[in-house]
Amino acid sequence: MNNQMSVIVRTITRITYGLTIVFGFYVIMHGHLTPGGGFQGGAVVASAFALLLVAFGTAGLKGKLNHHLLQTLEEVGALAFLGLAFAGIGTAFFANLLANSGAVFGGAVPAGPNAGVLNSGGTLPFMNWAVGLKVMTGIASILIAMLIGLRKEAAE
Amino acid sequence: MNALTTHAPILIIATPLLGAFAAPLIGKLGWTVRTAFAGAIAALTGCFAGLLAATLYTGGGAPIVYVLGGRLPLPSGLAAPIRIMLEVDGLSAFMALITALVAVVAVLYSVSYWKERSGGALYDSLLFLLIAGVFGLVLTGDMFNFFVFLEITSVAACGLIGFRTWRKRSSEAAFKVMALYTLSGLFVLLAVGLLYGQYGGLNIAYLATNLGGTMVDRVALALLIAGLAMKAGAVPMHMWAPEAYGEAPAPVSMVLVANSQASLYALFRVLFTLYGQSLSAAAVGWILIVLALLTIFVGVTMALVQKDLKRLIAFGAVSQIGYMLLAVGVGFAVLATRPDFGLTAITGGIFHMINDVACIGLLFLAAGAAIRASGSRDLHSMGGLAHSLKGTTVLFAVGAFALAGVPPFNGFASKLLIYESTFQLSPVLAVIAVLASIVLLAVFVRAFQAVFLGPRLIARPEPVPWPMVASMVVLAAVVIGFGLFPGFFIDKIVTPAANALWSGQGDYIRAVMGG
Amino acid sequence: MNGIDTGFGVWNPIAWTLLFAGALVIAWVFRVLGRSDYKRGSEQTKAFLSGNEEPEPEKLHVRGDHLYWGLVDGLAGYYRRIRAVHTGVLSDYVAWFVGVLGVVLIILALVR
Amino acid sequence: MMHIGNLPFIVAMLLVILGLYALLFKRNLIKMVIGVSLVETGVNLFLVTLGYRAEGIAPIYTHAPTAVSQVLPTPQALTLTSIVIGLATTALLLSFAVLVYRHYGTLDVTKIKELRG
Repeated sequence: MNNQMSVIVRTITRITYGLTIVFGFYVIMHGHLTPGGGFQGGAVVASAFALLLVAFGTAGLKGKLNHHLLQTLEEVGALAFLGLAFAGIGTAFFANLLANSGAVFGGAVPAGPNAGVLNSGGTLPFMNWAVGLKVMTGIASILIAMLIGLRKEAAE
Repeated sequence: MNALTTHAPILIIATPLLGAFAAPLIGKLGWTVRTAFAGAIAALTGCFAGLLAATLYTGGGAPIVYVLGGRLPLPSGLAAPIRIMLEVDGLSAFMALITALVAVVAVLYSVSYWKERSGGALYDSLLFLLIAGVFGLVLTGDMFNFFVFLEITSVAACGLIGFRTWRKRSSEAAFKVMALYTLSGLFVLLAVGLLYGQYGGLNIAYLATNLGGTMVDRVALALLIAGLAMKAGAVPMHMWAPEAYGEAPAPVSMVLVANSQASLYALFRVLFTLYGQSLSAAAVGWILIVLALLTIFVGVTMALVQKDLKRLIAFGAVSQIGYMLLAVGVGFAVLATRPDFGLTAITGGIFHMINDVACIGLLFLAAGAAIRASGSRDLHSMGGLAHSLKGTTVLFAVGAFALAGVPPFNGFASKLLIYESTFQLSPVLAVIAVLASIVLLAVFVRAFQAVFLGPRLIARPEPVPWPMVASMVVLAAVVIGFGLFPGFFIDKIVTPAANALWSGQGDYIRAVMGG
Repeated sequence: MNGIDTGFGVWNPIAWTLLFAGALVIAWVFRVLGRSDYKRGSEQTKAFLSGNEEPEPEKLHVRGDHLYWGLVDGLAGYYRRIRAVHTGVLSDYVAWFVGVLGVVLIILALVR
Repeated sequence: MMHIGNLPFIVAMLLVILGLYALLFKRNLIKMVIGVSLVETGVNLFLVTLGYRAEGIAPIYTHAPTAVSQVLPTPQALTLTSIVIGLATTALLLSFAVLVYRHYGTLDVTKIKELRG
């Protein structure tokens, strides 16, 4: 059974899915400055996977994403988030370890309206990345699992 | 106060969460490593819970507040506490002890419960997620996180109920339970939203200082009562409970009972700490009492006619929830006048929580062992298992007698407190409670006779592996220990918990709000 | 310390357990003093069923669903109704839930 | 005269009631899942409406106009969390619906009642 969609859908997908992924990464990256964050960005990235799945069917993802890789990455994201929360336990669980420390994201946050200082936020950007990783892989594996399940139904 | 003690409240939640996230990765290293890891996580969680309880009980029962990502006191200039907080008082610590007991026993039992050794990592993951959720439910100090943990337990619990996807009935039970859990969770969230809209805060202590018994508060209370009583399994909203307990794997059934009790805990917390006397307590108390009587009565009578062993025990579990609801309902009904028997009733109800989880847990585990050994769960086709499973037989009998309130087991001790105190409010309540206990004894005599006595109907039952026996022995030790020394345990752990409900509202609020 | 004093009654499990144990010991003594001409596995242990042959033990076993049939039969009306309530249909469960919510809501709104 | 600002609350309650209607009277499991989702959407709308303050702006400092008061972001945070949880529950419900269909061969809720009595 050919479960790919029409050439129009496939072409549009080829053009847009990369953009969608980049936009998702942007949303994750700027999570501590603008609306969005790990979950939203991760969901956007996962929607690119959904687009691929819809346009090309499960065959379109063969070799690109496999279930074990997704699951492992999801666990890594979750553990990273928990690890960052544990890292602050010198003060309290979830304490922001890096805030105002001057390291990569440790820049001081200016008070009041500003143009957006990316290297601020302390551990928050890292947490956003951890959550983003977990969400994008988690939703992708849900989509793949369900689509495979439904295809199996249809084939029977 | 050392660092471990300070951080104990969050470590109790974070450790099983770590277990849940790491289990699938660790699982790739093989069965031995996976099992050792699960055991270590469970043992560590148990230690933290014990540490927390010890700190609290030796510290005079003053609530412990843990602020995530910061410290008390509140930043100046804020009217409401906005940080996420855990607040542990006598009752929370007591519930944490129950959950820790259940967690350790469930993990130990699960080691050899599964006959096939693959796929167990996901099971471990969900089990730890459920345990973390239950711990969160009983330790959290703010309403929204309460909802979050409620949903975590829902998702994990339903994942476990439907874990055996190849079984027809598991999927059915999981779908129904999930739909109902989600709905109850959403009603709780609606109530939380109402309270937030009214008072601009989510912290329980902060809300408790502000609640005034307006119509919005009443609507929120109704939503909370219905949602939480549903999740606790009160009749007539109990229909999911026999399905959930009955279709889940045996150790999960036990954790689900603890989960229901956590919902019950939340209901008590909402009533006594959040609302207290800001509304007519007698009416709410009587709502609980009516629900409780229905639960006790319908639970035992339905258990009498079940043909499926686990479903029978599940209806027994439903009826026991009624006893706790009855006792604490009586306590709440007389909160304004504060006669002596109110505190006695609450003490009995809370003492019955740990007794119930030990007895019901023991019964579920023994039934799980019997079902695993015989390959059947139909009372009609089982029989004569006592010939080959001697240990399990004795343990099942202990659990059954204890649950039915036969002296000298622990169920009798707590039920005596409930009978005597509810009798003071209305003799009818005590009479129904006693009668239901007698019927419950009959129910378990029937189950015992059908499964264990008689000639060998099951040709060659499988032997029960030692970790399963050991976990049941732990519960049996609790059952007998609490039965023989009830005074000691009531004094040490139950009284602080009961006092936290009966007269602890002020302390609970002061711990966060100061003053 | 050991027992419970509810204020209305007292329960001391250790004392009662000792009492039970004592009763069991006395019962055991009586059993030991029993008849010495009793032989296991002989005619004496056979059940006497009005002179009929004793059936196979598998047929004698009272199975789970046969126990208490009299009680259940006596309460047939109650059980017919209460089992009909447990329909197993999710919509009904939701209906009960929403119904209880409505009742609680009305009570709380009316009672001051 | 009702204030226009109350409209979102009414819509939220309507959504909840519609969801309950679907749960009570629809027989298809997928439609019941949609019902649960509707209830959830209603509650989320209610929460996010709570966060609205007249003349307030979103609590974001990046390129924010000066001298305007910002709203407290708690309701938004609640809504987001609730949406995340809703995603998990909906996915789980749909997975179980797939499993139920595989075992029972039907999605009619009145036919899926092996566990009763």
